[in-house]
Amino acid sequence: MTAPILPSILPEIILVVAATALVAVDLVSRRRANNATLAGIAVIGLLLSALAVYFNLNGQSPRPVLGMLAVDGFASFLMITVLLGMVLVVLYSIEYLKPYAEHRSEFYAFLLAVSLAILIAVSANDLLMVYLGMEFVSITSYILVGFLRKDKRSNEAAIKYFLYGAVASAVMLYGFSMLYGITGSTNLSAIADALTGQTLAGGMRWLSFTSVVLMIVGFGFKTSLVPFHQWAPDTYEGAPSPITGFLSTASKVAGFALMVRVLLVALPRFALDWLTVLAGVSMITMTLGNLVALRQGNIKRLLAYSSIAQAGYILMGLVCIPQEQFHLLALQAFTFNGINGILLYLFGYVFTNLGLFAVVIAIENQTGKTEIKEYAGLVQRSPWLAALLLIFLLSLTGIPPTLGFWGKYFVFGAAVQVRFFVLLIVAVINSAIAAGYYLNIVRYAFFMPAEDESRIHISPSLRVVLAITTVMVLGLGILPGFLIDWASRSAEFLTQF
Amino acid sequence: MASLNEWILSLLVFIPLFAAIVVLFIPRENERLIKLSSIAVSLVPLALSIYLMANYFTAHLPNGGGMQYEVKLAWIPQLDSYYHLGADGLSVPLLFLTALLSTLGLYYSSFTIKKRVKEFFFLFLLLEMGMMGVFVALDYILFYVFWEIGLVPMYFLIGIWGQPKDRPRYAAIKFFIYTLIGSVAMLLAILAVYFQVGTFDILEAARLQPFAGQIGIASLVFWGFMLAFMIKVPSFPFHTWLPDAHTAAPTAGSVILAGVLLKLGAYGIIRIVLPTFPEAFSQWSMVIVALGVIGIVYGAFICISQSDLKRLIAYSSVSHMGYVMLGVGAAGAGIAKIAEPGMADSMAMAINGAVLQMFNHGIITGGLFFLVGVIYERAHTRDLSMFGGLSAKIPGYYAIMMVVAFASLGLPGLAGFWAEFFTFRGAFDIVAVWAAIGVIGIVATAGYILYRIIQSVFLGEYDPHKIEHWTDMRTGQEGHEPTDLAGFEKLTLWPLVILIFVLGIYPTPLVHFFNQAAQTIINAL
Amino acid sequence: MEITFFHVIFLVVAAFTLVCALGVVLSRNLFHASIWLIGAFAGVAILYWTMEAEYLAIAQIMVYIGAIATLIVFSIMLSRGMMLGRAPMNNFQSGISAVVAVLLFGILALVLLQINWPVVQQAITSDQIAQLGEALVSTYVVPFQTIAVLLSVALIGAIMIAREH
Amino acid sequence: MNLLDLIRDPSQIGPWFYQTMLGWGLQPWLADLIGDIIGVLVIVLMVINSAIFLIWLERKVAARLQDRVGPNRAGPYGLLQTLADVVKLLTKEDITPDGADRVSYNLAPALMVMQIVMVAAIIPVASGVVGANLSVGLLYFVAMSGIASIGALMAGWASNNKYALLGGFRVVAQLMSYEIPLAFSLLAAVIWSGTMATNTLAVKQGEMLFGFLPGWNLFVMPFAALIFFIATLAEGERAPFDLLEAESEIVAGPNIEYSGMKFAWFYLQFFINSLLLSAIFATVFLGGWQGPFVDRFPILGLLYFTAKAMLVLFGLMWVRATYPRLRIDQMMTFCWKVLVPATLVVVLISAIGVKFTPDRSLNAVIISAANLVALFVTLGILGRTLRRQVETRKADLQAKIAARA
Amino acid sequence: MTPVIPLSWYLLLAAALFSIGLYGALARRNAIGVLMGIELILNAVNINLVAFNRYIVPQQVSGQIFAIFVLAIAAAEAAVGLALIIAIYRSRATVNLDEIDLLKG
Repeated sequence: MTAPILPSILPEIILVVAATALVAVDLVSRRRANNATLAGIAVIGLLLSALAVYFNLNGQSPRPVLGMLAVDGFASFLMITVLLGMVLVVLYSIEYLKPYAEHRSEFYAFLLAVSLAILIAVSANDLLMVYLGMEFVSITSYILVGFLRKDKRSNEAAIKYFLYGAVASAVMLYGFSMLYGITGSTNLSAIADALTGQTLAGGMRWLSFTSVVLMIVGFGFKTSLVPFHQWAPDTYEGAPSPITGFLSTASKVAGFALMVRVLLVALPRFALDWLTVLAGVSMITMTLGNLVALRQGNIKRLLAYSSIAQAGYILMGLVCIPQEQFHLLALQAFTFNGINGILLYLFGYVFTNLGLFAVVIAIENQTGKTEIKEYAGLVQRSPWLAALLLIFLLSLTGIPPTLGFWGKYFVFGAAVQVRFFVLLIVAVINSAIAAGYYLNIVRYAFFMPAEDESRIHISPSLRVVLAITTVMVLGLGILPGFLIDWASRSAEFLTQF
Repeated sequence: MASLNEWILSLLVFIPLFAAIVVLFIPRENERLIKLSSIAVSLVPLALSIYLMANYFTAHLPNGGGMQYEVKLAWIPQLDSYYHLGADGLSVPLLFLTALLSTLGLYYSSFTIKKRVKEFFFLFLLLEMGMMGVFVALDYILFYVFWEIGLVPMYFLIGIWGQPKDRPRYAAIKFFIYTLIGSVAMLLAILAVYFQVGTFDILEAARLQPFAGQIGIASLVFWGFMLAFMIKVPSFPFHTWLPDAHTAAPTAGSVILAGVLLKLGAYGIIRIVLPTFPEAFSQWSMVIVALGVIGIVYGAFICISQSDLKRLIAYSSVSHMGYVMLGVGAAGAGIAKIAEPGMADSMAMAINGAVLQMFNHGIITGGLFFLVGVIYERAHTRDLSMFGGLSAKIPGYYAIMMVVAFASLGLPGLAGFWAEFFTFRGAFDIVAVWAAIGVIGIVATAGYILYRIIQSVFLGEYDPHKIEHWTDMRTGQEGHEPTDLAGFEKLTLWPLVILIFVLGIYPTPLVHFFNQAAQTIINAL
Repeated sequence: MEITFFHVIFLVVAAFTLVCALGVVLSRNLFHASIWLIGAFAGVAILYWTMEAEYLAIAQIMVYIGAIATLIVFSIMLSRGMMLGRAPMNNFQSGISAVVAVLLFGILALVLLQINWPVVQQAITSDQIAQLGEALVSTYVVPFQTIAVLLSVALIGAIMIAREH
Repeated sequence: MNLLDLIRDPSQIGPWFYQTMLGWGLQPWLADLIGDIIGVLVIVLMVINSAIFLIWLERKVAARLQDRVGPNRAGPYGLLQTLADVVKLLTKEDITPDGADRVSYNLAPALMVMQIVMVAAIIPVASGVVGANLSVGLLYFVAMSGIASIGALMAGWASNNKYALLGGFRVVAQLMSYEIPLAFSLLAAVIWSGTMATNTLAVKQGEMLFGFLPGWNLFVMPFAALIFFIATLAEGERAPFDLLEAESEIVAGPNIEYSGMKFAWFYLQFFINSLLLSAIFATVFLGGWQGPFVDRFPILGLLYFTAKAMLVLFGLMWVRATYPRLRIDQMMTFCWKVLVPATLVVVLISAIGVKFTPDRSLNAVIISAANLVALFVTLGILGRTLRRQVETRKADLQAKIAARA
Repeated sequence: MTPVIPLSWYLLLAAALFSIGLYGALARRNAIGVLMGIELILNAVNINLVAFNRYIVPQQVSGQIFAIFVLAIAAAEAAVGLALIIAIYRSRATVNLDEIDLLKG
């Protein structure tokens, strides 16, 4: 129990130090600090943190930190995913921030803060930390979304996000408080233990159901599940594009991590409740997200709906955990246990979407617009960009050999394994619908003539992002062995403390 | 040559990829180099596939055929998935077909494709890689990956180089989504098989007979695979993407689409579904037979009413692929009665017919689409009512068209005959009534070939006012009279014509290939 | 159950709190709503007191009334113009929301009343403030540090966003 | 228990009265209730009536400091002047301005007075003589001062007057800002004493350091005391921080529109606030009711306490009469850039100092020394910065003059 | 002192506060109005937490700690939220949510 605390939270400490350093550098330097310098500090901080995450578990067993945080494989996998993803977000921001002279250092510092928040969220092992992590992510996100305070759209995006988020988290919290009352504890494992020990009769049973539903509201908001998704399109459209990239990836990772851990570690007793609810939510989410995405004209909005739909697929992994593995809560590696599907899916989704947003930002930097119309003739304006766009879109569609395929493969696998046929049929139909609107972008980019034939300039930092994401999406798509290995072993470690 | 034999399949798959990458790095302005290099490199797989045919024929067929040239390397060991390639009598000829049609397509396109040349050749080579891969993959995951790789280039070939009036974007997306639904269903089926037998090895899975005795779940999985393959074939009622896609695609695209891509589906049925789910196949075989026969008859009758030459040929593909379905379905229907004397032979016959039909249809329809391209490049229209009396104007074209069209009709002595003969010969023994109905299709085929193609295009009076401008493909000039085949067109068509004759007169070697494979499959049932 | 003096106090405070809460959501004037809100906060603070959570009661006054309510009132004043319009305060879905809220309360009440809670009848003897303080720097040190960072972030962010140009 | 005993130790009055009531046959809860009500009444009356005296005192002191006579007509030394003022205010017309928000307009003064009375509840005037020796006493005090800003804000808003509104804004800005150094300097003392309860704080300061030095927090942490004193000036809305009612700028702050009795309430709040702040200062830093012989005669504590509080109050008045008003930006800058960092240092010193050695006396010396060092460092930095600012300003002006010439 | 008031009274009160707050959060047009509703919900949560702490696990302080954190987070959230509201008011002179409609859903 008395594991050394400081080494275990070293990744978090590094981020705090880096964020402080960012602000300090800006304060100390006589002129405003160089944009690239700031970004450099941020990137170094993130990478060091990722390194610390790696060494945290390297050769050591999973362990709790005072019962509050869980240093385990599940958390580490998502932490590294998020930290690498955030490196890309920082790289995006370099170019994007050029017109905004002030508050640059704060912007990077907030990116680090939100990474810190996600690290905490993905490893939260206590209802208090769950709430804290989620709110930390949310509050920092509100600020980042509203960062362009002179921009009406950014304001509006932030306020909508804020109001939805605040209501959802408050409702979720009410659920938490009920759970605390039922079990007398806030520690996830202690909750699970208390629940197994009790015979929940009558009202108690109903109250737990209510609290589970209320909690799903909160998680559903964070992961933009239908019907808690309304904020997503507006917020995605209005937010600064790097932040939209962040919201649709890292932020979502946090939401899913929280949901998986709380439901799986604390509430296996109520599995029947939440499995049923979430299965329905999953189907509605993917269908509605995809159908509405078909009608979008703005790429950021489209990606918002696409990310809603993707959340539906990811949820499949949680819904389709094989019963026999579930009851023992010993997820076996190298099987389709749903959780490794979620991990792989999230990993693939994060890097694919970040790559896609790099393309979106490159075009936005050039044209100032995010309408799909602007993509007409992209292949003439920048063949490489068009090709990458295609790769990322195919990855989102789930076409091999891309990274996106493996995630889908594993969640579908989990669903096949538990023979959840209704869900599978809905998922298959949705894959086709999704292909429809992803290909619509491809149609513009490749088939339509360009109105403006000027070549698209891609800044060096964006080139780096594109290179990294492409290597990940294609490289790990063709040779996913290492990743699958890692994810499966990580899923195995989602254990109780 | 031992080491070559070991790696030949990998080479077949990856040389096109290599060529594609080479093309990617040639500046787009240098069109000549792009064309030359891609054609030149694509000759290598062609040569290799010929060598493969010869080698297999001489070395392996006499020794019982079976899977040869196997390679099994760890790919994703965590998933029990291997880089497992292999070829048998079923796939070797199809590899040759792929290589041949790809090379011809590339060659033909190097003269006719004018815009976005680099992308075209890149995508075409990528497509070739995907098709080759499907024919040699012996691992489900690998199979699926190659299956999907073929999807994307075809989508672009249709969408970018299609004629605007044919709604290529619509056709492309329709093609993509149809195929995608099928392939996702297949993915789920693959996973289901994996959970049952714990391996992704296609042969191993077939040996272990997943879901034996569980007809309910087996049927589901069976239909998962069948959905994918039937969409690709395309079998009635999943055929609606095909006419659109064919009409819109550029000539070489249509050739590959009809010549090879459709065969992927049929190949999948024979390679995977039939051996792995004999029980379910037997259960549902009558549905497949029925769909095949409906496809034959329906396709043929639709053809008669078409006014667009290319669309007509597209529908003829639906009809012809119906024979394949009929043959396979008949074989499936025979499973239940396999113990009856002569039944195994009939089944083998039906499968032989189906596979022969695949191969021959590849050559014949490939030729037909080339021919449509030839006339379209000249007249810029495919409307049958605009033609007439061309036999006198362009006799060379007429002659070749006659050969290919009659082969399509199934005229004895030409390639198409044997396939139909074997199919019906096998099917009559097993599903006599349906086979009899299928014969109506043959009659209708004769109708549209003779009446719609030969008569309305070539016979009758030539009216110079119908089409004002004819392009001379030799010089690229506009003229008022149609001109006969240019050199490159001849070069493209003659190999096919020769093959049609050769296979029509002496199909025995090819039948050897297929028969061995069919026997192996049936013996394993 | 015998009704004692404490029950009466509780009922009075609870009624006060609920009336204030209703005032918050029903008042047609935003400024009045904020005053109602302060009342509700104060009522809740007294309720904490009745549960012997003195520290929390004070923290409630300090944070909710002293900080949050002040901030809210402050923002209402800064955006004074918005209150001059006579437009309705509620949106189109207020009817449905009311039904939802009433139903929700009904369900919760029904469920809660059925439950026989495993209540531990025990007087609080230890020094709760000391206990709280120790807990914050031992078991809860990680969340404590986290919220320190969170508050700084929120502070900087709020200033950055709300600053005049 | 005889009367003399009760006078000697006034903290026994409460329990004695309670026992007496029980003797009359009252229910315990009823006795509790009656005792509480009487206690509340006593505090309220004492507090409110003390204002009458305070106002006179303030005017008198200010006058003396400015070399004037001050009130001298009504009664001896003008002692009855305030009473006359009260009568005047009571009889004045109670005006509610047009367009005012009636609810808030009437609620605001009540809130102000309520806040002040509630703070009074935690002041221990003699050993054990305290309205409520809350375990969270000082926190309670800080929390209550938050309510004052709400009252002022309400008044400012409800008056429908732009000066009032501006005054309201200023109140919030100032009070909230200065609440931080106020609370943190108290925190330093709390850390040292290990309690937040006011009476217990006073008790703790009764210990003698090294056996002879009174352990008042003023000696242990002079810098914290200084910061608290400055913050008190701001919280009490006194010069040099009386921007809330700066006549020359916003006429009279949030209460500009008030007249009659409602105005009197604001007036009341202002003076009592100063008294209570002084009392808190006396309690936290000056040992409260501690003094010689309090253990034998607790009643002496009342005397000591009053004396100490009055001393502090006199200090407040002195500052008010002496220093000119700051500009609002200067005031805010001073708070955020000087006081807040300084209090953080002070809190840190206390937190570290407490842990040093097992000997409390030694720790006290260490903390004290550190406090003084921090004080001088702060003053040094402040002085240098100010000097530099003055010089730049001077140079600017000279340059301007030169340019004009 | 042992508690005399039944736990369910507190819980019912909290439930009522929660419902009222939810109604406010859903029904208000005005962003600040929504925020007030949210604060009511959070208060309901805190009542729950403190009550459970007092009645179910009186020897611990976990519920109170949780409530303190909720309090602190509520403050941070309100600060950021109001900053956003002020920013949007500056640019549009309204905080009515149905008038904030540049981004169409």
